[in-house]
Amino acid sequence: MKQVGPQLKNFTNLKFVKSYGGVLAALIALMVLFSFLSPHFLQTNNILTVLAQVSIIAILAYGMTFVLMIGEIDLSVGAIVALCGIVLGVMLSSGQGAVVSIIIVLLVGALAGLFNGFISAKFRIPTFIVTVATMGIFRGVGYAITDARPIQIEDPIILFLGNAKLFDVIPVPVVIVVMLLIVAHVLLSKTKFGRQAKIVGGNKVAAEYVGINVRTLQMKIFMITGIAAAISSILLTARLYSAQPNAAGGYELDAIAAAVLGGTSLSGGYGTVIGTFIGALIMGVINNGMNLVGMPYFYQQIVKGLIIIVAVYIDVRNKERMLSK
Amino acid sequence: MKQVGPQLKNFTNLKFVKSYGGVLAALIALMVLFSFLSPHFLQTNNILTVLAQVSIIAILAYGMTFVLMIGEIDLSVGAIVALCGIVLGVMLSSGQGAVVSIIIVLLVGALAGLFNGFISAKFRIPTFIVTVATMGIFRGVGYAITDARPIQIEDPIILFLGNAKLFDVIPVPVVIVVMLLIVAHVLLSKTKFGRQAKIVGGNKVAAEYVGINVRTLQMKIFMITGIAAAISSILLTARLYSAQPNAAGGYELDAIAAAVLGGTSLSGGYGTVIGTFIGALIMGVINNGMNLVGMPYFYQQIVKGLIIIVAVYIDVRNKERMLSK
Amino acid sequence: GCGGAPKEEGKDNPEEKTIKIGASILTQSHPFYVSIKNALEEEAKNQNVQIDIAVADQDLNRQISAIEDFINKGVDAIIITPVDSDGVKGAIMKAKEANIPVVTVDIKANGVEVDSHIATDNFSGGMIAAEAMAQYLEGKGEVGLITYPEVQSVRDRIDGFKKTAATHEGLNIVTELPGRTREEAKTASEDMLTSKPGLVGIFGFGDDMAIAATAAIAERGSKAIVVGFDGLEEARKSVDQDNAFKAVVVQYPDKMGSVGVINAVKLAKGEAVEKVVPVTPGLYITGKGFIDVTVENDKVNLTLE
Amino acid sequence: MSDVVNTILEMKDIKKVFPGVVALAGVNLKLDKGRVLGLLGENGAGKSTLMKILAGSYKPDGGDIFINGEKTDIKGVLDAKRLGISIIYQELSLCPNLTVAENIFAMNEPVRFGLIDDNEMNRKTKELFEELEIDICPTVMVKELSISSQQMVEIAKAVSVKPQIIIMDEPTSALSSKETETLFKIIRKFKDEGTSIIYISHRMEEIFAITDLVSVLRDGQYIGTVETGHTSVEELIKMMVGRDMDKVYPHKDFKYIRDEKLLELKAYTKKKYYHDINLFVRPGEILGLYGLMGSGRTEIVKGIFGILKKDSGEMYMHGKKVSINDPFDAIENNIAFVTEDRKNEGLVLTASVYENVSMANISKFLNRFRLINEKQEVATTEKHIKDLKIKTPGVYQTVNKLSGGNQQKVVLSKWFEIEPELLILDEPTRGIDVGAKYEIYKLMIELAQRGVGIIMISSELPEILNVSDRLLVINEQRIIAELDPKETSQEEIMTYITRRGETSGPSA
Ligand SMILES: Nc1ncnc2c1ncn2[C@@H]1O[C@H](COP(=O)(O)OP(=O)(O)OP(=O)(O)O)[C@@H](O)[C@H]1O
Ligand SMILES: Nc1ncnc2c1ncn2[C@@H]1O[C@H](COP(=O)(O)OP(=O)(O)OP(=O)(O)O)[C@@H](O)[C@H]1O
Ligand SMILES: [Mg+2]
Ligand SMILES: [Mg+2]
Repeated sequence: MKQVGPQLKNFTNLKFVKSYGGVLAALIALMVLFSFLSPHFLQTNNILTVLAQVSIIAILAYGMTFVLMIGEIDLSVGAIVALCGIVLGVMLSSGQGAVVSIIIVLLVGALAGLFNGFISAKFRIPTFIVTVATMGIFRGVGYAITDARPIQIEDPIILFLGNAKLFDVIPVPVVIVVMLLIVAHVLLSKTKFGRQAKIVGGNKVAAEYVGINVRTLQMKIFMITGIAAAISSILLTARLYSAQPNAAGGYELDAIAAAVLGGTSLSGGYGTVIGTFIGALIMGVINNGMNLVGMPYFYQQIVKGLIIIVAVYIDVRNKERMLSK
Repeated sequence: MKQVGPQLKNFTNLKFVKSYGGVLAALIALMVLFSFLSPHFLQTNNILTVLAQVSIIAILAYGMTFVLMIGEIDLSVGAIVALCGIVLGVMLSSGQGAVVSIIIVLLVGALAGLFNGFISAKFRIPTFIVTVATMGIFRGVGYAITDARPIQIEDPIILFLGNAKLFDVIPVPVVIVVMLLIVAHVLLSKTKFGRQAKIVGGNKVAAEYVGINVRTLQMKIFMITGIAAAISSILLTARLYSAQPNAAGGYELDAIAAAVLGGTSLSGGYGTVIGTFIGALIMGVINNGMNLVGMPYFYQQIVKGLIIIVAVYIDVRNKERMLSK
Repeated sequence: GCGGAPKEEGKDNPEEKTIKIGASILTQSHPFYVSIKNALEEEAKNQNVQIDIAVADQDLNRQISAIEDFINKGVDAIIITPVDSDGVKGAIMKAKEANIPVVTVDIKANGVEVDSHIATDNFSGGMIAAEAMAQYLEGKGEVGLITYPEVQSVRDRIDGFKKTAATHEGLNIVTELPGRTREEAKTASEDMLTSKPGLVGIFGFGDDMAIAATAAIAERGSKAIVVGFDGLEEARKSVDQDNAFKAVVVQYPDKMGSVGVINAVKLAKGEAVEKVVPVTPGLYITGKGFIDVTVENDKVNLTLE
Repeated sequence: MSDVVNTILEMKDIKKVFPGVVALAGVNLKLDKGRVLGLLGENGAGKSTLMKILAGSYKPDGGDIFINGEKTDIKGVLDAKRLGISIIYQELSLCPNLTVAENIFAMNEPVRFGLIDDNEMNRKTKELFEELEIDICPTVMVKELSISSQQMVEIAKAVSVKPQIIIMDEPTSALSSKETETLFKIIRKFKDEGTSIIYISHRMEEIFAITDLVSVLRDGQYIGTVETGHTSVEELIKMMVGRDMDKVYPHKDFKYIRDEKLLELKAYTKKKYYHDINLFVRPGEILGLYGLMGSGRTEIVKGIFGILKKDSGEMYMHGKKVSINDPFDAIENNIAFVTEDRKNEGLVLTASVYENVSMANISKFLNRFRLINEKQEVATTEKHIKDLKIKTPGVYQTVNKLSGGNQQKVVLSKWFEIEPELLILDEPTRGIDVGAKYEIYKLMIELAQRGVGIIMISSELPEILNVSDRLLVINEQRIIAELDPKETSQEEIMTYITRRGETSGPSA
């Protein structure tokens, strides 16, 4: 925990506002708006619920931030979540303990990510295509394993991870998502590995010329995304009390949207995990707020789309203003 | 028709093989494979069916090729198809004639595209995000219009466009898809407009330096994609004898995959409509072939993913070989 | 502890406030669920209660989030058409913790007891479809299925169909292709007719699929017949016409929706309701409309003539 | 009166402010018809900014522009084009995905029946190239050309529209002497036809060879204009830097070349790139590589660095055989490589100055928890900024906002930072002003004195003759001669290259 010190002080200084000002402004604006529209919104309980709801997408989005950082994309993360969930279900129902099962699931996630990374790096196929393809493959494998049937989960440890509350207040997923936030933030912005990712995202040739093995790095990055998806799948499976082969459909787009809302560039070279977390919160607040207000679904879709556009615009404009100072 | 002459001769010379060799090889390999696996595959009737089935994705993919050419992306085309279909249904059932309805639908498609192009160009928001957002918006609007109910179509002209056969053999959608192929190909590779798109995709700074108004061009390109989606929606609506608000879900990814299979670069600057058409055929042949063989659904997903990877790999390797000669 | 806070609030003055119901429905993109949704809204108006409808878009996680949001908002009762029987358990438990009554409609919840379940039996419905198909085909011939295996209710229908089909020796299921939308179903039907020229029947798991199959058959000039499921207006009209679509298993989304609201309101007022309200599917056939059908001891009793 | 007629362009009191930087603080410029005006100034003085304003790609924050005595408002690049202003930007701006001809005729394509006439376009390009004596195939893709060829395409593109004013922003920084000659021929030809030219360069001999007048900028200020015939290098340098600089090349007072081989290549070969390369570098030695465009100098050093991996041959460091398969191996062996193409191979344009400086050596900046010590990074970067006089508002500035010469200095800092044993420099002073060049030479000599071996590629003969201790001449991907820079002359080197060209021509 000690090494976290240096950047925690960022929270109090101007750099923090500078880096996250736009997206934070958007988040706060939304929260103010919804607290006017619904008396239930600002209750502690509801805020914690939003955090717990957001945890699954947020963890996926942390992983996505790494891939986007190197200028690549991973559309298969939703499918990896589903596949990992199924593996967890199969392991548990075949009598394995929770710890062993979790290790295996993390391994499966890492392998799925490695597969993406390897195929794209080795055969020089755009990651968009590789992961569109593996999206089908991983989902197909997940369906095939259980013949598309869900598997019920009764393991207390797994259920604890997804549903319990610490001190009867703080949902365990919230604790996990915050811990992972710190780990991922340090990894991306404070380690050699993270810096290399940024360099690769900025200029692949220059990265190679300073001795970075771009292909190996890409494989590692996709493994991180896979592991993030695996962790996500454990929380989701617990939350659903079952492993669902059709779970997490379209979550890849939500994860990407969260990262981009948080200021991560789709073309690589820019991005922060903290921004991504705030982005995920924005998405969660939108969903929760509109549900509380009782907005009809069609309009929810429309409003959500509009809010995403406005939020990204605030961030883009804010960055430009900051630069021009 | 006269101006089509010059590039038609490409069909017979080496340049054609050079440009499309990899993807053509993949298509032929697949066709040989399936003709061994199913006696029904190579029947004229089935080939025409595949072409008709493919027409909807192919037309979308033509439009997508233009967007990808300038280094942007449009994830909202599926939603535009659904929205346009609904508009068509509403127009027809409110007693408008087919011609008026078609014009209005094309206009709606163009406007939807313009909205994408305008928002992204004007506010400098990545098109990935804008179109993820408008995907929700357009679908939401479509649902809201009919309250999620399909609208039956009985107009003979519309049904003719989607279902009739010329000389009792060639499906009308096939004729349309081939005609649009020629138009789109000429537009992209033979006109100043297409050249500007290529310049923008190759180097945005250089494009500005030679006096191209990148923003205006981007808006026009998104309008083209929107119009392609509108045309696609007419054929789809006719094919389904009804306007379906949930139609064309996920078609954006199929369209992108078709374009990339056909050699279009996701980062802009490279791409041909003919390649895209071949890419769409590959996708259609995979779907049809596996259906004919009666492969179970889960395995279809897996196999489709693998085939996409292999096909793109063949194309990538082929291009490298061509360059090193 | 803290979890109890909203329940007090929700229960404050039930007599004074208008009752608030939260409903989470599986999807909005199938006409069947649109009908349920409309019935919910209509009945809520009749009962003079407020209803919020959240659409899960077939995403269980989204459904659970919506239920959590209903709990936080302090609704008086929750109606769910579950995305998945097993997976919805956690959310229902949360509602129960908050003392909010839960009604399930169309699909049941496993592993947790709800206050009322308005049941359609998809499995029996599948059996009825198979029996109708068998009788039209005189018990023999090659049949194809259009499926959507990711969805529980569809799996149940297909399983029921297969079970009854197996009792007719001459009836063979020779192909099963996915068709999740009308478009996919049409492609699937075309490809079925190409690869199995001897096909005499297609079962579509929903109205869209049956209508798509009917169109494909007409275009091909095939002799095959179609049996469908859901039986909303468009499908019944098509059955009435002279085409391949011969019979459709009919569910009653209107009835299910309105009973759901009625029971939810009663529960919110603290009144007793039936734990299970069975809604048996009907059968609608060409030339006759609705006919009598019963399912007893795994046997379907119906006569077409 | 005649003065008014002859003055084709006048810029008055032009101002331009960027975030944190006043790029131009009221600059004047006057250009006469049919003359070549040199524009001089240190890196970051504002030359390119002024030219971009003239070309319509920047909007000025103040000032007026007069063309043929008429006040003109240049709102965009199209306005500038219409006024007959044509520009070769400092940074290459071609489309890699288009052919040479397509680039030259971008937005200007010949059309038949509303469609682009490719044959006509290729034919016209061929004609243009014949007229300009450029030897490049019009139908080849630009991404397949070397930088120097791309630069020639840029030049051809700029002159193809027959403009009345041509701006050339460091056109020769990527050219070798032979192509520079071609360029000068082109300039003279257009000048004779009455075209006016603004010529920016940091190479003094070029300024004296081609310009009629020279205007000087310093820190965004206009310093003055002098006639080339009536000035001297010393005077121009004084105008540029604001103080006297007695010499351009530092003295190599005490040479310290150890008599051992730091690096030795034996029969290094890669098919199609370099053949039978035998060379060595001693600690403390500066080895110059000279050759014409396309001679393969870059390929040889890319071979050493593991980018264009050899097919056969051996490499020794300190007499020990080493195998270098990629840049990582090279860096492990303490080799650094400043590439010639800073934009594509050297910089992460979207990253900050300090991230660029530390990127080759990030391991040095880790604290005991293996986390990056940003403070140390910043401090180190600030030292480099001081040493090389990098003009930037701060270490956090993104590199794409720096002037070309300052970007080059960032690349140099990056590699100086790893404290290599062997430093390879491919055109290291490209785009760098005289003052900074001096600093760089001094740094090179300091490194050499500490025992570092240096390989330097340069297309500037005076530079290579003054700085290197030993000189290898490269032609057609082979070493053809080894010379002592003290003993040889420009003429001797050129005869080697051309003689070789004549004799080997038919046999190759
Ligand atoms: N887009 C920009 N944003 C911010 N600052 C800029 C931008 N472009 C140039 N500058 C700054 O303006 C100043 C002038 O830059 P300019 O490119 O005109 O210099 P130059 O004289 O051409 O130098 P060089 O000889 O290195 O090419 C520099 O300090 C540079 O950092
Ligand atoms: N990426 C590439 N693809 C194909 N050919 C290339 C590539 N890079 C360089 N070449 C070719 O290799 C040859 C030598 O390249 P290059 O011009 O870089 O050598 P050089 O001696 O360093 O010259 P200079 O640095 O003056 O340009 C040229 O003919 C060039 O066209
Ligand atoms: Mg400059
Ligand atoms: Mg070179």
